[in-house]
Amino acid sequence: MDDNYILEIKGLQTCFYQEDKVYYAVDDVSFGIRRGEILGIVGESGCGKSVTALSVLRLISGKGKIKKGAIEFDGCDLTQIREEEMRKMRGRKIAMIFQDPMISLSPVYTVGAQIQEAILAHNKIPSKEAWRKAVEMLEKVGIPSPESRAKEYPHQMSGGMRQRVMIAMALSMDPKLLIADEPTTALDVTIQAQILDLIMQIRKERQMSVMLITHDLGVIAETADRVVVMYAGKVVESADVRTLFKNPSHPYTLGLMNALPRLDRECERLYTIKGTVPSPADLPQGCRYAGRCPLCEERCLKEQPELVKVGEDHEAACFFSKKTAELRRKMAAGDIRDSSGI
Amino acid sequence: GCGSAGIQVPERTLTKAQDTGVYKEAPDLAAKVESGELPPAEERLPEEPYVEQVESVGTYGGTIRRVYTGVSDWNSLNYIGARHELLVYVSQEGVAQPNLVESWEYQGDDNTTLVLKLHKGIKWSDGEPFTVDDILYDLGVRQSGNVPLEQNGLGAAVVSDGAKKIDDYTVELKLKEYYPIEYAATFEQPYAPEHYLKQFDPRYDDTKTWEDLTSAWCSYTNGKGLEDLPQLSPWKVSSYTDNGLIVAERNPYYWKVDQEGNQLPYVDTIEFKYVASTDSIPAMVAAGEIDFQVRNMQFSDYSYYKQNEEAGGYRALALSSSSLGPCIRLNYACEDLKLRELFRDLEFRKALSLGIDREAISDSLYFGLVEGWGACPLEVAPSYPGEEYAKMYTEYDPDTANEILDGLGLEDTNNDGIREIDGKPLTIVIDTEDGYGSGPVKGIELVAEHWRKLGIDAVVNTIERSLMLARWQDNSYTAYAWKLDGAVDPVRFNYAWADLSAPDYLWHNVGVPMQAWYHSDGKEGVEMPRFIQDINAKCVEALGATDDEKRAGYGKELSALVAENLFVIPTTTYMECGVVNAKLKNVPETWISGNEFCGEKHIHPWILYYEQ
Amino acid sequence: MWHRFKRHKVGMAGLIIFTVIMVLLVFAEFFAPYGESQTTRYASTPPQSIHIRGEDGKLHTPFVYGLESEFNLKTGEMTWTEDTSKRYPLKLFIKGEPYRILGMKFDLHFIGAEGGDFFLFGTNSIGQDVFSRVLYGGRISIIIAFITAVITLFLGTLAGMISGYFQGAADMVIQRIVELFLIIPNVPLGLALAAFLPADMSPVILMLGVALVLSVVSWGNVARQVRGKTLAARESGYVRAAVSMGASTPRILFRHILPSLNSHLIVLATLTIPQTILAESGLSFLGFGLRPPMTSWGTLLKEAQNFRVIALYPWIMIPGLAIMLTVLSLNFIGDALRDATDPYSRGQ
Amino acid sequence: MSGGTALLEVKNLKKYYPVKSKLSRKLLGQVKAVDGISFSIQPGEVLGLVGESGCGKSTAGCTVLRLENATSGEVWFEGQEILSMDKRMLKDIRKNMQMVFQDSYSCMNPKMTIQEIIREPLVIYKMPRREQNEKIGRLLELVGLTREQGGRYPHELSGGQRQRAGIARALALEPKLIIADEPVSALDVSIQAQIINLMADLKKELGLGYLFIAHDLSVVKHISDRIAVMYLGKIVEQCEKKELYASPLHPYTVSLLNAVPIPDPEIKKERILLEGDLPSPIDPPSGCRFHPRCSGAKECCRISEPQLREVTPGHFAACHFAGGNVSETVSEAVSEPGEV
Amino acid sequence: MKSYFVRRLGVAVITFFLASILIFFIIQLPPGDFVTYAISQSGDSAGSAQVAEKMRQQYGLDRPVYEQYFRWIGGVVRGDLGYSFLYKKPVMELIKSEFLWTVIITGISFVLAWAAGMFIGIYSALHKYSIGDHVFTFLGFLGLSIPPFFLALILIYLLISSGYGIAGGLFSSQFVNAPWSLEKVMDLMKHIWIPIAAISLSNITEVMRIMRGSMIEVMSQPYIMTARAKGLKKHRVIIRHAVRIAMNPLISLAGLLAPKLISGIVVTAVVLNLPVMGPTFIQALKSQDMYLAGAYLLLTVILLLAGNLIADLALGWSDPRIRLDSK
Ligand SMILES: Nc1ncnc2c1ncn2[C@@H]1O[C@H](COP(=O)(O)OP(=O)(O)OP(=O)(O)O)[C@@H](O)[C@H]1O
Ligand SMILES: Nc1ncnc2c1ncn2[C@@H]1O[C@H](COP(=O)(O)OP(=O)(O)OP(=O)(O)O)[C@@H](O)[C@H]1O
Ligand SMILES: [Mg+2]
Ligand SMILES: [Mg+2]
Ligand code: NI
Repeated sequence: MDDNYILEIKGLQTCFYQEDKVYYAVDDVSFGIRRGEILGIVGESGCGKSVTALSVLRLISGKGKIKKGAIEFDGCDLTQIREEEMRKMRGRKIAMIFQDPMISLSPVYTVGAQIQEAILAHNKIPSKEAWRKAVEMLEKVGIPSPESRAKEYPHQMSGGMRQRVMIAMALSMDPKLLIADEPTTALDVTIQAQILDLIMQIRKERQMSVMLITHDLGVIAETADRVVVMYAGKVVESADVRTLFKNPSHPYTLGLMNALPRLDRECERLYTIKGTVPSPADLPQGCRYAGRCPLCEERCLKEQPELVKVGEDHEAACFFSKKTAELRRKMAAGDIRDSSGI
Repeated sequence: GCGSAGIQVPERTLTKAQDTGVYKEAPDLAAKVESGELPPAEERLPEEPYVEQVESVGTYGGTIRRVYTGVSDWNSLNYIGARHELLVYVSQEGVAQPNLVESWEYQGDDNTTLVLKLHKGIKWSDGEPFTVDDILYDLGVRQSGNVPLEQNGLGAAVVSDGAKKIDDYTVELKLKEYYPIEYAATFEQPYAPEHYLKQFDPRYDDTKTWEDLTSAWCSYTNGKGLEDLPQLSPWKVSSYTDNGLIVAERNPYYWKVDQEGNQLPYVDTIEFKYVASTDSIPAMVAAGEIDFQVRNMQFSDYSYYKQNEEAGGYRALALSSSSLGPCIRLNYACEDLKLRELFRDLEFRKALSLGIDREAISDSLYFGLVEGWGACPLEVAPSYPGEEYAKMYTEYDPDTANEILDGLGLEDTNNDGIREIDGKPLTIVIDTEDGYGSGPVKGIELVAEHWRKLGIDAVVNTIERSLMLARWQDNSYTAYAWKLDGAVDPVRFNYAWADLSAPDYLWHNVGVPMQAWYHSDGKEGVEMPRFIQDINAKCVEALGATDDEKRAGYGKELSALVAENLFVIPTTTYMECGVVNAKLKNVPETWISGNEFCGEKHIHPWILYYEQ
Repeated sequence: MWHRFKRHKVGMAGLIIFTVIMVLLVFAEFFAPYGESQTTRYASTPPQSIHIRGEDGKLHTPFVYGLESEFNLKTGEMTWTEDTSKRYPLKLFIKGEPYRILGMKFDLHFIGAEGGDFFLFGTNSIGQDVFSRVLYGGRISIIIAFITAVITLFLGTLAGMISGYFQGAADMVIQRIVELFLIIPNVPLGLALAAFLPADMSPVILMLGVALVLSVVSWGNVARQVRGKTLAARESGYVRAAVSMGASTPRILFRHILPSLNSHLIVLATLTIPQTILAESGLSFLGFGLRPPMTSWGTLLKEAQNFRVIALYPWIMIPGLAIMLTVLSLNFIGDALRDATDPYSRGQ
Repeated sequence: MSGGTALLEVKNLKKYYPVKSKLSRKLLGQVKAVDGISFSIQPGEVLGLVGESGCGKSTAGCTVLRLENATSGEVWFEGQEILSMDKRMLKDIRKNMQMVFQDSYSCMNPKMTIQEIIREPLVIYKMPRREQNEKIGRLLELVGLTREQGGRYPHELSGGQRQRAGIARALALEPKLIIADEPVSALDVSIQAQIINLMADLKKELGLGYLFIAHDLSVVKHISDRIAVMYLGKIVEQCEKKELYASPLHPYTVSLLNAVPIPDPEIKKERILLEGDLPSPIDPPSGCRFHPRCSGAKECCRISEPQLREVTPGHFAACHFAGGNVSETVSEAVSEPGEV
Repeated sequence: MKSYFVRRLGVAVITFFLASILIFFIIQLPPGDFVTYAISQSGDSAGSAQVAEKMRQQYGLDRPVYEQYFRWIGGVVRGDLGYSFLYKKPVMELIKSEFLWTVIITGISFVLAWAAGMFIGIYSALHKYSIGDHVFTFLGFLGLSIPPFFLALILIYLLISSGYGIAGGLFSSQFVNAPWSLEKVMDLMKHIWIPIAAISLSNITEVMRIMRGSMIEVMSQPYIMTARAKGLKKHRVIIRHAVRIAMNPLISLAGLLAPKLISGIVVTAVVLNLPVMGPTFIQALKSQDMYLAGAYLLLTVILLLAGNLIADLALGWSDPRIRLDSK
């Protein structure tokens, strides 16, 4: 194992059972996170980003199960260890910030108490001290007058503040890896900017690795070092952030990038990707993006493309990754309005 | 002895002691005598105590455990002998026998002067002597109307201010009309401990009110006051908790001894456990928690009791009753004139009676142990008029019944299975209570079902007893079912067998309008049917007879009139069941039970004892 | 909706059981071998066993033996022996006790023993066939329970919705009324009614009356719960959306808020029904309620609730089983119905 | 602003929510969710309304539609005053003024299919049954949904599809004005693009007027003609779209523009982060409401409240320093994105 | 908070008075009065109308109804619940010890039922659709169709036929009036578990079902995930985070439990012969002992009102969102 990586996911398959059907929300996903790196994971809603994150923490609930694959964290395979050991891992080594800060905090305990609880779960220190530390953490994430705020309940705080509490909680355990699952999706732009700034700052301070999940390429561009693009349970492209934006090799990545309204550019109409993500219950046989892809050919409908290296630290799962560049140029010229254009 | 349906009934008469020897007493009393708390037995007992001839002389000790159903169940105390002692007893034949009153004599042409002579030397449970002052005090207060006491029995029959005290043990009472002494042998107690009650009497102590006196006297309830109220009974309540345990302990001054001079009673204490519902009795019996009980038991449980005799260590009793099974009393003054007319028609009543399958009732509810019986006294009774009356209209003959009904023009015109009267369905609502007055409700349901087979829409209306009374009072009832008390002495129980009661006497047979008619000589109310007038007339005659022989004769005629006119629609004889601890001795095999003989008191509970 | 319901296996089982019960009850006259309160000479007989092998060792069509009873004075036991000398074959569609439907007289019964008696569930203390009474009683119980459930749910839902939707003064007034109704003690109310209502009321009116009384004391509870739910639904986006389109208040109440209550109402309905069946027996215990010849599961169960029945005549408790079966099947139907009407569970 | 010819004209609209403690019912204060805003929309025009979460955008939208009762102010729709109108007339107005709700999920009855949901307004306005079906078909097509999707329940659609259904519902009555409350904020970029395009198309085809509410200036940009920026219940800036992006006058607008992430890692811009959260609308800061978070705040900002004034023709702003004397930091920040 | 309490109390007082009128009216509805009852009970040869009149006078039953009401409620306000005609003593004195026993028995039963119900509910929710869950659901519905007193009866029957020898009640008779001692306590223990078992068994179902539903809902909430992600121990997640919130609907239910403290045991008490208020109440109603019946009903009303008030306060305490929600 590469010592550079704090987390390596290899061939992860996570499935859900529904009645008598099985479907794979995450299907053969592999990627790694280096120490001190911010890895961005992007993809449309429902493509398996959260499930991947939850798989790492072994928190798949309900009728879900990790079917296959290894998740190696700091040298040990998380899929193999006992639940009790896993429990000790959670929070202490790998902390997670959940998608929806409005409902991810227990409504009946003060935020201070919730952070304190997290600290006490992993440290044998007096509860007074844990409280002090909780207040300290709140201060660190930029909550004004943390002493009194710590005694407030989540519903008394704004969304941005709650998200900061979540971050404070995650950081209070001093984890090596922070998984931030769409930490800003529910927030408005100004607060989003604050939160992202906070994460970057802390990453710098603590040399922490971050897995940043989002569907907003803008966020990725501003914060991530490396990017993994997921589509319908699969990784379709992964690259260094600059490479990705400069030279996207999968038409889906390209689509996402173009669909984003941009302040800095003028255009009449926004580019759209036609159709929707296929339901994980009935996935197409070939390339999962085939139905929406402007480059789709016969082969795509039959065969599943593998993730192949297309450049330095750059992989893509497309038979026509070369053609993508051409497509990109066309789009930039404004010839193509949506993915059905070719 | 005399018997009915093969049941042996023991005779228990009291004779005065022949010679006064040394009395023996219970060990606890002896200890108290020793310590000076109590005077010796000779001083406590009368000079000539009553001697009870017992089958086997008993030993002292033990507790009889019973149940009672709450404050209104005061007869539970009375029936076992923890309250009330009777002036006189009646034998199975209804003949008066001395008890507190040693002898009595009627004087005057119309027998309206009664001279009572008390047994000398009887003491209250606190040691004070029992004298005629206690009778006079009771009658005085009762008639003053200041204390809500029952105004019936002797208390009502006596002319106020007409009493004359002759000496401490003799009193002369002036009666409004002839009042046979044996009538005093039921529940009432026309005497009270004057020496004790005086302290609550506003006439003696002006800090007291009549309410104080009432609560100390507690005539209607057996409340806490019973702990202090002196009694003449074999046991006396010593501790009382509402809806809890009542404990009655031996009365050290009880004035009866056995043939060997042992002061009675043998058993130390009686315990009454409160049950909120009689439904819980079977469990208690099976658990061996009841030693002797007939009151409040349901005959339908007999089979269960019998089968668990061994496990519970008791003997199950099936006792003939001095009452007849529930009879249906039609409202002859029914507000519905059509029904009234119909009810007054003997033919209709015949049809109703013939339509009841009495054997089915007996088989279903009494394991075949009772028999169909007309509105007629039991065979044991002096006024039994003979088999033909006992069996009159009691055979099941639905064909004849239907014929009669058809003949009366009651036809099912709209073919719905119910006969119509004047275009309306012929409906008879039978009020019953789910208690003891109406007998088992199931019995009435059977009757109703049998009548429905005749095309009569009989509805059983099971309600609270007080609601029945309310419906009776405002004459809104059609019919009601009630057991027929007094199957041994119908003359004494004339409120059930005839109807001479004034309208202000509540809860009597024929209803307010006809009572009003009778007592206003026809000026008010509703006219009584001819046959009730006849029955009443016969009853008046019977009541006037001082001679036993004559009285029995009148009684027979009265009974015959009731039976042939179907004054009430009769069903069957009646049975009660009970349990008695297998170790309790001096309990007869069986006896006639019932209100007429004050329930369990009839077998003299004070002679019962536990086998060592 | 139906095809989704069909997929719910337990729900379907419930529906089938319930339908069978309903058919039996609706045509009680036909299925019951005896009349509603018809008495026979056989009191407290245990359920009769059905034989196919006779004394002679040969196989026959199913038949029963005649019964002979004997009361043993010594042991107090009532023993029923089969009189094996006579066989009474069981027949379908047999002539028996006549009954009337809509004024017409019939005498055909579903099942019976030819020439003898047939007590599938035994008889009660006055010789009535328990099986027949379970059928007749069930019909009345179910009618009362359904009327009560309908009135309770209707009143409760209406009051609750109005209260929750309009809030303010209407809410205040309705809630106080509801509180008072919640306070109404049904025991004394039953006693009072027992005294006031004419004893010879027609069965139909009596049944309605019982249902009404039971509803009066239970609608308040429903109103409370519905109000709470309405308060929440009122604030929901889709109600707002409807308002923005200019929908009228009744439309909002019935088209939008009501459907959002229905899974809760289904639960309430499945709970109301057993409660009503049992409460009805409580009323008749107080003297207000059904009187013989009418019977109901409640009153039948009431008869069973004593010691001697448990000890000696356990078959009298069979109506309890009938209640249980009905309640369980209704509950399963309710579960399935809830799933079927719940759009979220579609396609799963 | 022009008078009678405007499609919608809002004058000094205020909406205060009383805040009562739940237990004691004591009035704790008032949330001044909308505190005196004025704007107008011409037929076929799109007014973008942007601002931070909680600044009162939705409230403004709802109050205009009288889904909330305004505290004071006037709303004129085609020359008729709405706020004082009686209920029956309101129904006719509502026909012409529809809303697309912020949360497409919760504003659809989960127990109704999409078709039924779209049918709802047609039933309310008593369109014959046959026409209804026809119309629904056309509407579904218009917003790019299939008939089959029309038969599904809301939760069975993707967020984008649901939002389209919401638009279809709003269009059903052929309104003249649509108030779209953050129709895309909760959506994925790919779907977001679809919706924005759709709405732009409809505007062109049907000549609709929009009040387009959002918190993201980059989104509003693609559809609006004019943009109004709200902060804490007040409009702080309002002007033509181009003008706003080119030369924002209010520091809040500047920071809002700045906060939008740019999907290009090559551009590493200097962020001017707004400090702290939106202050409480119960107890707004004195003077300029933005001053506690404004890097260029001066003493005067704390004391006096700036009025919305026409700084350059057609460009309104409520800042003491707007126009001639914009502070340096502000102008620097503004120039940044423009370079690209 | 304080003013809310005062307001609620005010409303409760008004409700209480309205309820008292209603109660009085309903108790008075049946024809006749206590005197009718007394006479109907005094055997076949009853008292005369004159006695009845006298009794009515003494009890004040001859006054107009409204006057009787005001006398009664006036007394109630001063803490005097009136006088029991039947028991001839102040109602207060009569129900004191019964009230205590009622609260003890039903109280313990409810606590047990709730503990068990919650436990089973939690188990069922965590093991949804497992065999255990199905079994408990089935048993729960059985429990719903068997009234508690029937359960008590069957229990007693089983005990007696197995020779346990206890037929109900709280004490063997030798201990009923005995002063407290170790033996008496032991004797009490031998008896008291029977009603407690019967009452709690039949009360488990509701709690169990509600708890199950609520738990299932809560367990899928994101904050549970958060708690787990913190690395908390499983039982801590369940108890502190899930149960704490899942209990909420039970709190409002508990408010309605207060009046059930009295009414939940009536028929069971009759069957089991318990010295609690229920049987006395039934008796009072039947005998039209109106002040006694009235006192019982008033007590129920007070418990209902108090229960609801406490439940609302508890709800506020348990869910801080309710306390300060400004909406
Ligand atoms: N507990 C679950 N049970 C069943 N299916 C699930 C569960 N959790 C997730 N899924 C399914 O797995 C797939 C991937 O979901 P996931 O939450 O990972 O998406 P996502 O990429 O995080 O999307 P979003 O951007 O909306 O958060 C979806 O189709 C979802 O329906
Ligand atoms: N019913 C209400 N009662 C009290 N305050 C309210 C109510 N509705 C909204 N508010 C408050 O009014 C302010 C404005 O809310 P509004 O929903 O209009 O904001 P918004 O700009 O639409 O925000 P978002 O972008 O989050 O939708 C907020 O502070 C909010 O808390
Ligand atoms: Mg996700
Ligand atoms: Mg909003
Ligand atoms: Ni004799």
